[in-house]
Amino acid sequence: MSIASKANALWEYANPKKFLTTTERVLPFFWISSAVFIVVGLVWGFFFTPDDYKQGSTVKIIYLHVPSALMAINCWIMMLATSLVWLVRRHHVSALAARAAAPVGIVMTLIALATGAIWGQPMWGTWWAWDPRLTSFLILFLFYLGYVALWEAIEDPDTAADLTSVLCLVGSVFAFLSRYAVNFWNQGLHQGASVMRVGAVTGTDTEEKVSNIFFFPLLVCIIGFVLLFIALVFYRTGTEIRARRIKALIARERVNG
Amino acid sequence: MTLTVTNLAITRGGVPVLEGINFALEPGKALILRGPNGIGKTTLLRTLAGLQPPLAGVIDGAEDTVAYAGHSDGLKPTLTVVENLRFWASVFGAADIQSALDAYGLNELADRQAGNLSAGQKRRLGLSRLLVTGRPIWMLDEPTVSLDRNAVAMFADAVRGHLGQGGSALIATHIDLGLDGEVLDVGPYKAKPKPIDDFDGGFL
Amino acid sequence: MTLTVTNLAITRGGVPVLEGINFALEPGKALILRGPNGIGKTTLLRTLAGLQPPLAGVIDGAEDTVAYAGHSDGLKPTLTVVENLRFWASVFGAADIQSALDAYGLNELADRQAGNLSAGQKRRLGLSRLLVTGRPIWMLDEPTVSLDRNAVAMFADAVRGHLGQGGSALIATHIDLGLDGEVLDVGPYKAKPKPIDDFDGGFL
Amino acid sequence: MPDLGKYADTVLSAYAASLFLLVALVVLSILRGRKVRAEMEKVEKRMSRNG
Amino acid sequence: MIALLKRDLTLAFRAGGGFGLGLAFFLIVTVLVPFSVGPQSSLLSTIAPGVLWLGALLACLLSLDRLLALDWEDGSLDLLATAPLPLESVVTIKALAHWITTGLPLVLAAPVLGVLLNLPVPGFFWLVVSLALGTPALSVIGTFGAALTVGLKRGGLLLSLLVLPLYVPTLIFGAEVARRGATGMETATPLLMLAGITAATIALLPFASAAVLRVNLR
Amino acid sequence: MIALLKRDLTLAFRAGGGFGLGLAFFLIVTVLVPFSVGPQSSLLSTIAPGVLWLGALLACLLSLDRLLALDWEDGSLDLLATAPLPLESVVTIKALAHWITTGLPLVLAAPVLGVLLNLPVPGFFWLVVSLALGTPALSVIGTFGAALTVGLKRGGLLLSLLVLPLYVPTLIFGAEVARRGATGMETATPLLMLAGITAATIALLPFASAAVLRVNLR
Ligand code: HEM
Ligand SMILES: Nc1ncnc2c1ncn2[C@@H]1O[C@H](COP(=O)(O)OP(=O)(O)OP(=O)(O)O)[C@@H](O)[C@H]1O
Ligand SMILES: Nc1ncnc2c1ncn2[C@@H]1O[C@H](COP(=O)(O)OP(=O)(O)OP(=O)(O)O)[C@@H](O)[C@H]1O
Ligand SMILES: [Mg+2]
Ligand SMILES: [Mg+2]
Repeated sequence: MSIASKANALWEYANPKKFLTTTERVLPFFWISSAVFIVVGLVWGFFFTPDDYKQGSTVKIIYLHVPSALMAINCWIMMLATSLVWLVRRHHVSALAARAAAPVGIVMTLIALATGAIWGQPMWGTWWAWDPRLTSFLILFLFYLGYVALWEAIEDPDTAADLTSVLCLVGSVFAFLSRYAVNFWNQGLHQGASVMRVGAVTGTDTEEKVSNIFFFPLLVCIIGFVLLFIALVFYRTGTEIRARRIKALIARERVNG
Repeated sequence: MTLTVTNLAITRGGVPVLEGINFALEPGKALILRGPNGIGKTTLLRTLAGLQPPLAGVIDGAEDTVAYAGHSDGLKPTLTVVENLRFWASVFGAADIQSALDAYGLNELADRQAGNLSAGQKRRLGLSRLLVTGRPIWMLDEPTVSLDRNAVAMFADAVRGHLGQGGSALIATHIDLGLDGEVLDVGPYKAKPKPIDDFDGGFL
Repeated sequence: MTLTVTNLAITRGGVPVLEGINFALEPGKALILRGPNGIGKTTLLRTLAGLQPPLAGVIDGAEDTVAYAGHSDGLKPTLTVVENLRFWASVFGAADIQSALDAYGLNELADRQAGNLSAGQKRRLGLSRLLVTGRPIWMLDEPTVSLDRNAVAMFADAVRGHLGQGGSALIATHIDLGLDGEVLDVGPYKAKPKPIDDFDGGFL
Repeated sequence: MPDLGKYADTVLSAYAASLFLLVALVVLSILRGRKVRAEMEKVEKRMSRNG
Repeated sequence: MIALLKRDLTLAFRAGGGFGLGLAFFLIVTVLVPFSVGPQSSLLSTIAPGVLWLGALLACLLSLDRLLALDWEDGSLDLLATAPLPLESVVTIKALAHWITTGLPLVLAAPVLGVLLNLPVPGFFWLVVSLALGTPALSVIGTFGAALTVGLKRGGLLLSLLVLPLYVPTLIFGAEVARRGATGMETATPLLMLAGITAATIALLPFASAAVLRVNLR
Repeated sequence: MIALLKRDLTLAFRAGGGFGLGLAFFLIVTVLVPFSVGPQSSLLSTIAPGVLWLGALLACLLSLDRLLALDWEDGSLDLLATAPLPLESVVTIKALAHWITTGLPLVLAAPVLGVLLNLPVPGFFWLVVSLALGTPALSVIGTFGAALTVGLKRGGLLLSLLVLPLYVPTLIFGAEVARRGATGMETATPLLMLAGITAATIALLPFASAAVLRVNLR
């Protein structure tokens, strides 16, 4: 198969019917594997990892906090990509996928904020601080809210898809700018770095080396969250496709009558 | 400037309303659109004016040649009659508004604020805007709403004058305007439903 | 309920527009108001409906008996046809909206949002509201704007039914509705300017 | 059950809040999915009956 | 009357999540404060009660311009004025619907936003109490302002200009209650004043609003 | 194009003193701050630059919902879209008119209000500079929001929700310039960023606004 025809084969899935049948087939796999990974990761992390000498048992929160924070950002990136696809190729499924993903993103953002806030209470002595990472998450939350509110407010589905896609695009640029601005405005309390330096973060390893004890269950949780996200988005996109079809069918019935 | 419409299909709110429309509107001619309430006359005019994309078909000759007048007049209540008209004149690059004022008997209202006009007076002002656009194709959606007999006659005169200068007009109306022109009843073009197992087309 | 108007003078925006109007509207009768654009028909109807005070004269029998329908319909675009109608029904204490829906052929539009109706469909909904008010005197300002022939006939039927039940109607219009009723041309009642040395009156 | 020490409340409430949100998201998604699917079938049936 | 209330609430719901939006504005104003004054938590916790009250007031204010304007534009107000419903009850219902869709959610959300601004712990209770007591007055006063400006194009800013001075007493006492509560001082006096203002506006202002509205309908 | 600008300015003047109102709102917000946070002058002068920026932003925001809505309601936008004027220039002119009637007066009035809030002396210059540089961005971003929500009933609050997060970077850098200026720190970096944001939004956002408006008109 040539590259071009491969790409065309990919676009096939933008056909609503094909999308529905395909996802129907793969969904059970995603549901089950995501449940397995999340349960294994959380149980491993919760029951079978030691406390951190400095943070005590609170380090266990990391298994929820980091995966949800990652997914909150990735979800927006996915919405940006599907919005672009809609604007360029006008595949209905991709617009509906963006719509279906947004509430998932909101929940992920909320989980990251909630676990962070609960964690912050013992660690920093406050529920909330205007730290750049935290602040930019709050802004991301606002973008999600506005995006969903715009979808809800517009009745014509294609108009809504167009407008929300442009909002997603413009919003991404501004979210990025905000991230920079916030960094400039306040150097905060939150651990920087990447997942690869959990050890440094948890304080077990000031040399900033990987602390495998915490890292492997965390990795399992992250994989679980990714799988769950895919399952949810596939499932919810199917729902949106059907809702869209109901609307069209009813409208058509009206034209007949 | 001949407006040619070939096999046009239009949608409103995502629902196909009319399809298979074909006609040509030649300079000097008027075409009267008729059809029951809700058939899609307004939608057709908006599509032809370029305000919404067609679902299928080709519209030829409508680029930058159309002056559209819809259900609302686009008047600013705090501007006077002359100010309202002069604004549109300068947007369309016309210099003279006097003949437009004359055509609709607006001279004595010239310095009144548009918000203080009666319904029919507003409508007259709205219609006079067409005369300053300099556009050859007029697309009018129920232009004579609220007009008294006298004003309907002014309107008919204005349209005749426009046709006489080689312009053309497409007018959706339910009443008799005293204009002679071909009549297009859009009733027969009502969109037929797609088969329901057409899943992808089912989005439209 | 007879509506009696004696020596009525009315103003619009502080300017007297009509004066010396006298008429009586008896149950079962319709009175058609005619007159050129801007003469003051809308103003007269609003005054009679109690929306603005008269300059002089007496209006008798209009208290809580009038259902008014003006240029705009008072529809909420996000409510469905039925919800819009049911709201007005419950404000006026009426229980039944089905007959109103039937009278204007709105049954198949019942669950559509009012904002998605065409101009004529909206108007039909606006007029159907009159049927749920239970008020004996209807005051209608150009009720048939945007209606097609079929809908104008529905309207005429509704008015006839209302008159048949002892109601009455005062209708300002420029077109022929096919109703028989007395015609009142308000043209002759145009307010004459006051002598300019009448300083106090000059404020009006 | 591991000994969570003085931070038991913190850790448990973080888990409770997160799991609640996750479960709520999944459950609501599935409920709505079921409803919409049923409705679509209803409408399709009705339409194929009425032509 | 119930019909009107029901309709207004339905409309608020339909209009893209009615309830949520006043709230969202409140949230956003609160979030913007640290961006503008800086992130130091001690400074934030000093100004927190005042900022939250100001934010609630602005969220109320922003939703006022459509309180009557939509009904005016589409002719519903004309029709309501000729309906068998005194205008006094119309404006009261409108104010009530506004409070339910705006004031009430603000009261419920205020504690969460308090966290963002480091509101001292004892302040939470008093903030909620003062908002619960004060926001009805904001809605009633706002309805009066909306009735005053209903016929005007671009009434939005004029409305704010007219209403804001009328909001001053409510704001002063409301913020005072929250501030004293946050610093552990006694709150009886301002609380009493706040309650008095609310009771008086609810009892009297609807008459003024109805009178003004009647004039505007001419 | 000039004709449109002239018309919009005339309309703003006629609508009950267009210029004055954004200003008045700014004034009132500033005046309400001491009522809500308390009158200590040291506290006020700390938060003064931030509060003035926030007030300016809210004054801008409050006037956005009518920026395009009036033209949409009365059908002018339909007519403008079919006129020989690209929609890109229409939205640019609209933004410019909005800035002239709202942003510019705020820039001029800010020093006066600075006095009310005990703004430290070196702050005045930087406040004015930052507002002059920042408010055009606010108008342009606001026009984008207005274009997004123009067809929606009760778009007002949704508009705020959409626009406020977009205002964050401008607010942060603007307030930072004013704050640093007031405390005598160097202001070059945030000033440069602010200028960059303004330039970029003016250059790019009108295309997005026009695209979105076109979608809304159909
Ligand atoms: C509401 C408050 C908080 C929010 C919104 C928040 C947000 C985030 C975000 C966005 C990440 C980035 C994930 C990534 O890209 O890798 C993250 C990672 C992390 N957070 Fe938080 N956080 C919060 C509070 C806290 C607190 C209080 C702690 C612990 C003291 C904490 C510990 C961590 C750790 C250890 C990571 C992983 C860092 C890494 O990637 O190496 N967070 N958080
Ligand atoms: N937003 C919308 N969504 C769905 N359907 C709509 C929408 N707007 C209008 N319609 C429907 O589209 C059809 C065409 O409307 P249109 O306004 O073009 O009719 P019209 O021929 O101009 O009627 P009238 O003579 O009453 O003005 C109508 O049946 C109307 O109910
Ligand atoms: N606010 C106002 N200030 C001053 N004059 C006004 C105002 N509003 C309307 N007028 C004038 O009052 C007169 C009466 O207006 P009215 O709307 O009653 O006329 P009408 O008979 O209903 O006309 P139409 O048939 O056009 O609807 C008109 O000449 C109008 O220009
Ligand atoms: Mg029409
Ligand atoms: Mg009239």
